[in-house]
Amino acid sequence: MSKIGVFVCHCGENISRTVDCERVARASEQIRGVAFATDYKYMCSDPGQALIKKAIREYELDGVVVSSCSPHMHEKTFRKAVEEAGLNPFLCEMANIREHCSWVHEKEETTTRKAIELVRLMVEKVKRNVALEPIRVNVTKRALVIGGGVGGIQAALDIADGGHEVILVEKDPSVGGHMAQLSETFPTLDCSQCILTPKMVDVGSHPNIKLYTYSEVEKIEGFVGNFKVTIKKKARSVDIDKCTGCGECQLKCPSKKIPSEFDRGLKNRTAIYIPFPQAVPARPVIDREHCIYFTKGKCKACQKVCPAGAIDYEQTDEYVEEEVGGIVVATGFDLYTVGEQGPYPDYRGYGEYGYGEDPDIIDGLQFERLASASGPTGGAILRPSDGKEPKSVVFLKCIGSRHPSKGIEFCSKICCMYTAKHTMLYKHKVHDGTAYVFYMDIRSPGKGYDEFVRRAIEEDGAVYLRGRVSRIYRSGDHLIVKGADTLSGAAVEIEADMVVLATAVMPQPGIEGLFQKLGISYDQYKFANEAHPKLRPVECATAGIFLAGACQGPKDIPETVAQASGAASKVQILFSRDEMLREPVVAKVNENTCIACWYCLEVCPFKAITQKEIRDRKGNLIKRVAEVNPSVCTGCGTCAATCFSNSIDLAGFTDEQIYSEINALMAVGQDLFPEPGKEEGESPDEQAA
Amino acid sequence: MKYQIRLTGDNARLTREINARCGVDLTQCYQCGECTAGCPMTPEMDAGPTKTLRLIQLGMEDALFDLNTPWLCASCETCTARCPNDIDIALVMDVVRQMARLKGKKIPVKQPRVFQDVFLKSVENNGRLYEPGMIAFYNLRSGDLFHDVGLGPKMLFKGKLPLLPHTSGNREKLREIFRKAEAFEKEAGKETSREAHADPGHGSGSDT
Amino acid sequence: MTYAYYPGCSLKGTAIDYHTSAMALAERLGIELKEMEDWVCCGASPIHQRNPALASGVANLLLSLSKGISPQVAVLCAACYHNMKKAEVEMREDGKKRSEVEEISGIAFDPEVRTRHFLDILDKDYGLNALKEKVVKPLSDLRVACYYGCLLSRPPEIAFDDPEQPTIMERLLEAAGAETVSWSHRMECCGASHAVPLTHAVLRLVNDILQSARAAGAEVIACACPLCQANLDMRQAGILTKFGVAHNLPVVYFTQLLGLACGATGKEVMIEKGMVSAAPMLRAKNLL
Amino acid sequence: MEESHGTEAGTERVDQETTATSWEPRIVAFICNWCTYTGADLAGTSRMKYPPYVRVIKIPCTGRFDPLFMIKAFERGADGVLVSGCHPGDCHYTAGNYNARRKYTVFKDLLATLGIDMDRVRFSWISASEGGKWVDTIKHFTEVIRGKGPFREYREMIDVG
Ligand SMILES: Cc1cc2nc3c(=O)[nH]c(=O)nc-3n(C[C@H](O)[C@H](O)[C@H](O)COP(=O)(O)OP(=O)(O)OC[C@H]3O[C@@H](n4cnc5c(N)ncnc54)[C@H](O)[C@@H]3O)c2cc1C
Ligand SMILES: Cc1cc2nc3c(=O)[nH]c(=O)nc-3n(C[C@H](O)[C@H](O)[C@H](O)COP(=O)(O)OP(=O)(O)OC[C@H]3O[C@@H](n4cnc5c(N)ncnc54)[C@H](O)[C@@H]3O)c2cc1C
Ligand code: SF4
Ligand code: SF4
Ligand code: SF4
Ligand code: SF4
Ligand code: SF4
Ligand code: SF4
Ligand code: SF4
Ligand code: SF4
Repeated sequence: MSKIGVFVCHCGENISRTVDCERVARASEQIRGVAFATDYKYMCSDPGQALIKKAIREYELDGVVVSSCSPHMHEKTFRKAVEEAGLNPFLCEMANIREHCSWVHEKEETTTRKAIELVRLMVEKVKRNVALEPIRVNVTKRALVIGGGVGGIQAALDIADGGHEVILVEKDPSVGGHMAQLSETFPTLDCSQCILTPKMVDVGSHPNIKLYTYSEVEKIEGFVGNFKVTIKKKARSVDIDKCTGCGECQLKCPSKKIPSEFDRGLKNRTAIYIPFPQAVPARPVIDREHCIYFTKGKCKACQKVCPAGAIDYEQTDEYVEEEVGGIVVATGFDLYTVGEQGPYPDYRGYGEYGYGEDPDIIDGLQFERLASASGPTGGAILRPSDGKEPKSVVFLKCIGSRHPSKGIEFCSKICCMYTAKHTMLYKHKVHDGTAYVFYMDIRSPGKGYDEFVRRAIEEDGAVYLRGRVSRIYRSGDHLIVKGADTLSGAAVEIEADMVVLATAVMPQPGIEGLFQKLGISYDQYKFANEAHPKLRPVECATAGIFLAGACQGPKDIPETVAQASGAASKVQILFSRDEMLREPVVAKVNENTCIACWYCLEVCPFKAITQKEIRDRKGNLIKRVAEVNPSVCTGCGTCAATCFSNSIDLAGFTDEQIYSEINALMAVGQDLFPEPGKEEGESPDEQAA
Repeated sequence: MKYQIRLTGDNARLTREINARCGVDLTQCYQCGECTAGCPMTPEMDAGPTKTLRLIQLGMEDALFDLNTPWLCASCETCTARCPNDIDIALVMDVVRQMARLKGKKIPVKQPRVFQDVFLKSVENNGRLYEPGMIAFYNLRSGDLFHDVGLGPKMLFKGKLPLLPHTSGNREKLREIFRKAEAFEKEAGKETSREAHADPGHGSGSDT
Repeated sequence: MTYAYYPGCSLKGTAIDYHTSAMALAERLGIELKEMEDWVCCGASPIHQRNPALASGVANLLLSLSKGISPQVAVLCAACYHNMKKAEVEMREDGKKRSEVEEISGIAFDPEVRTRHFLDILDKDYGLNALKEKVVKPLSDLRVACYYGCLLSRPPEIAFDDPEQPTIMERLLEAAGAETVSWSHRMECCGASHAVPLTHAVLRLVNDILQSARAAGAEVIACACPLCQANLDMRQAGILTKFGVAHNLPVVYFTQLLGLACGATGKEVMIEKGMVSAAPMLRAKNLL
Repeated sequence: MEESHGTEAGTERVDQETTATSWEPRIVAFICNWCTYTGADLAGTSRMKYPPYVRVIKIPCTGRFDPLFMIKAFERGADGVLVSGCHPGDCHYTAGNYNARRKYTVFKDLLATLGIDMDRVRFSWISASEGGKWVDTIKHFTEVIRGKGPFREYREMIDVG
């Protein structure tokens, strides 16, 4: 027989104005299993709490129902008080008779009756509550950062500077990401390489950072505080410990006609190559697809010339395992390809612009390379077709973005700004040229951003036309751009020497594979989802995994860096303790009844359930059952509601508890049917009501 | 300025009416101008498709029916194919033409309307198009008596113009379809107009 | 291969050369185009400009005439194709539209029926390789500008090739040995639906198209629509008067060129019907 | 024979129910802790008013909702059942509410064959900031249930069974 205490709060007059609190207390006394009930003006006040503690001791209560405000308001307060009186805090529940009753109903008989019912329901639940212990989890204080763009670099440096080890995994031969490709950056027009290169060098030399370039995450197991990661180090064919980075090999390599990824096809590279001079590590890699030795079996010119004997054709992919406690995902973005054969087959290209077949129609990153002092033209703006200086350049914004019929509805956020930047860079280099911009809106909210765009228009004379372009075609030496200026209502035709398309920011192609390995969710475009768009913007819903940069959605550098530092600090919060405590509202499997149908595995949004093998002492397999990892389970209860054999239940919200609430609810007032548990003795609170 | 916009709660009515008639949502047009940019007829048009859609969005019925734009539209569907919001602008133009006719509006540019009429009359009469008859009739109705007369004899000489109209055994059936379609459109026109007047908002959507 | 053939009004009048050459070509390829009986006019552009429901109703009547021949309806005219295909797709995908149209036309829609442009038939059903085998007189040294105009691939829902960058005509003509030029105006509208009422506007459009084709070095324009052909061909005289530009660029049907390549005579493909004759140029190249 | 007897008895009782002034609609609301519960709290802090016939059972997430709860509630005399959680995409547990929807779609036909009048069941999405929507939903649903009267059919049926 339970001994429950019920404490009815008046909340000054907030409750007692419409609810007869005294009567609620009296009626509660009558409920089977209630050992003590009282009412008081302010339950959460010190005397109120003292009253509860005293009653617990005096009546040896084994459960408490505080009938007052919303649990969101004071559940913590009362559970703490109960704990101080020596009772397990999870044996205390609240009946919400303020927000859900006194405040929303008139002073009527039914209102008090409802309050009594709400108490009764909680009493029935608390009777079935069990003492729960918070879950403790160990924390491995090493972090994994995936992606070595500016986001990943910043996160890695912050965590490393905080004194923790970091594993940084980058799929390309060098860190740097897209920022390394940029010329100068808005809104200050400082040189991208100048501000990024020192950070890249730091990452390469920081004692707390272990850098895996040309590597990918192969497998992830475990949970917050205890991840086990398998990393695939792709065969570089160069022993980077022996290699001095002298570059002799690239000079001699006869396979020279490979479009450089770094220069976005505006320049060629060799089969053995260091992607760009400031690369970290500044070590080459052999692109086996284009290497003559690997494709035809003959050449080895690089090996012959290498003074360090670093070339190793026999190298194979290598797998290493690392244990980490927290993960930062910083895999960045890619640009929408205008060409039909892009990495996003779902998105229709722009046939009306010639699918980017014309060499003088380029994208924003190609323009960055043209404008970059270290780029293929040494920073001179020259059009790709014939190397002439273009006197009229047309910039088209929102290409791919904000274009529902092409499958993309979002705004890419950075292109308004970088297009303004491009017009300035162009004007600073081609004084007698004109930059035209077709725009739908100018989105420049940010410190100094709108001023920047105004400068492009007012000081550098960029001609902004509000409208989209319908068609681009070549006519002799020029490209004819047919657009509209919707402000004047007129169609516009421009003879352009070069056209720059501000194409949409998209996630890295195929990135969902990684997200699935991590068990984090992503949106329809395959951008990673944050736990809450406003209040938890750097965390994933999956504990221990954090986001930095454009993998979450279009972002510029300041935002990427801010988020990266935020993610780093979240990781350090995680690492600030040796073990973590978690609320014990988690699911548990009854191994005796589980029939191994694995439905729960399928529905669990957090991959908290795994298959467990039960073996006898000789090691023979007896059966397989589901097993919940309490450190990963968030307590959503989906599995419990799904299991057909009722073998999985959620602590704090068990089937028994919920059914008892349903039963209790209907027992008051206008009860038509006999209570199923009648023989237990009917409570006389109807008379009281 | 010829027109001023006065926004009352009633302005969305025209959009609703046209939405209902063509099964597209014109509030989706974000006035990007892509349709105008690609339209082959803009040099002759007074407004162009983008502005036409804007007048509809703002409920400016008088201004809309004053436009020559819908009548100059060549039905090439370039706009429809490229609209970022998948709006069938060519169909909107058809619907505006049709509404003008059903509502008895004055047509701002005569020739395309006359051509449409004589063309369809010829088809309705013979089941098949009789070009010489149609052209002659068109010249008469449009008042441009000698339009393209030079081409006629040349084509006759090339054996490209038949001297007598062809008719089809399905002529009666075709006439019946003309009758029914006309009646259907009239009824649909009345209904959508009524609905557009009645419905005050964009549906009161329930999420259950 | 038997198709229910819908010629439409033009092919029996102003575009008799298109009809005749297509028949000659089909015969040589062993494709049977069986004309449907008692067909009526599809109404071209004016019909939906006046009343979209009427256009669909008539199209449904036309589709129903294929019964007894083949559910595959072969069409040569782009305007007919556009009207019929649009109605067909609409009826197949939208149940409400379908019952409306069935009500208006008094005819049940057969969802099996497929409107096919002859280009599509040659490409997909017949195949480029089979066509190559039938070529007896390759169109060597002939630089052709393939003109698609607007209606053949718009809206994208009815297109049988990439709606913005179709290559189907180029592929066919190249299979017959011709050289095709890359030019800017292959998809621009020639304004054919306004050829009569708004001639001045149409002259501007046609002039731009011809200019673009000539600039690309084309010797002849190939098209797949009687309205385009008539417009591009017949308006050259008007352009000379209005803009003082003499284009003198023959405009022929792709079927005429393919017919010649497959061994048909000039007479069989009615090559001399154009206002700007292609005959002298073809003769000079030994293709006639 | 027995069946018709049952029906008659039920009808009698229901007649009393409907004529008696004491009949009040009984609505059970299974609502998620994060969104709708908080939304209902907001209705309270904003002192909005709604009819007092709804009884809330808090669950962590609509994903925890088991259609059997609904059956139980009807069995115990509920006249209407409301299930409410976060808007799609807002779920605190990422996908709990999707799962709830999916399950509901699967079970809908089954529930109907069990004799449950699906008009007495309502799913909705009410976020933590939609106090007004909570109030409207309760008001509206209460009216619907009032209009339908007590859910005698189901109780009769299980009575017979
Ligand atoms: C044309 C253009 C101009 C711009 N100009 C400016 C400017 O002037 N000012 C400004 O503030 N911003 C500018 N930006 C935006 C800026 O480039 C981005 O904000 C920034 O690069 C985002 O950094 P990131 O680290 O999130 O992503 P990225 O730079 O894309 O880096 C991601 C890194 O992750 C790696 N990676 C991807 N997938 C994996 C994987 N599976 N495993 C391991 N590694 C992986 C990639 O190789 C890459 O190195 C511009 C962008 C463009 C396109
Ligand atoms: C009309 C409006 C609508 C908005 N809607 C949205 C929305 O829908 N979504 C959204 O994401 N954002 C919205 N915002 C923006 C949002 O309000 C801000 O982003 C957010 O409040 C910023 O938080 P903060 O802590 O930086 O500043 P604040 O909210 O301004 O807090 C600063 C605090 O510091 C205190 N303080 C100031 N000076 C001192 C001092 N010298 N010593 C001690 N304390 C000091 C102030 O009293 C204040 O409490 C909206 C803003 C406005 C104006
Ligand atoms: S030549 Fe040898 S040492 Fe020099 S960069 Fe190449 S691999 Fe390294
Ligand atoms: S072996 Fe390969 S990488 Fe080395 S030089 Fe030859 S082609 Fe270049
Ligand atoms: S940032 Fe500007 S250019 Fe880029 S998608 Fe948004 S509005 Fe268009
Ligand atoms: S309660 Fe939710 S998170 Fe926990 S195991 Fe079940 S489904 Fe997974
Ligand atoms: S759903 Fe239930 S029975 Fe099936 S595996 Fe999970 S716990 Fe076991
Ligand atoms: S369909 Fe009409 S409005 Fe649209 S582009 Fe063609 S001519 Fe212009
Ligand atoms: S293209 Fe579409 S969205 Fe753009 S202005 Fe035209 S109708 Fe509006
Ligand atoms: S997440 Fe939702 S349905 Fe799941 S708990 Fe939230 S609030 Fe609810």
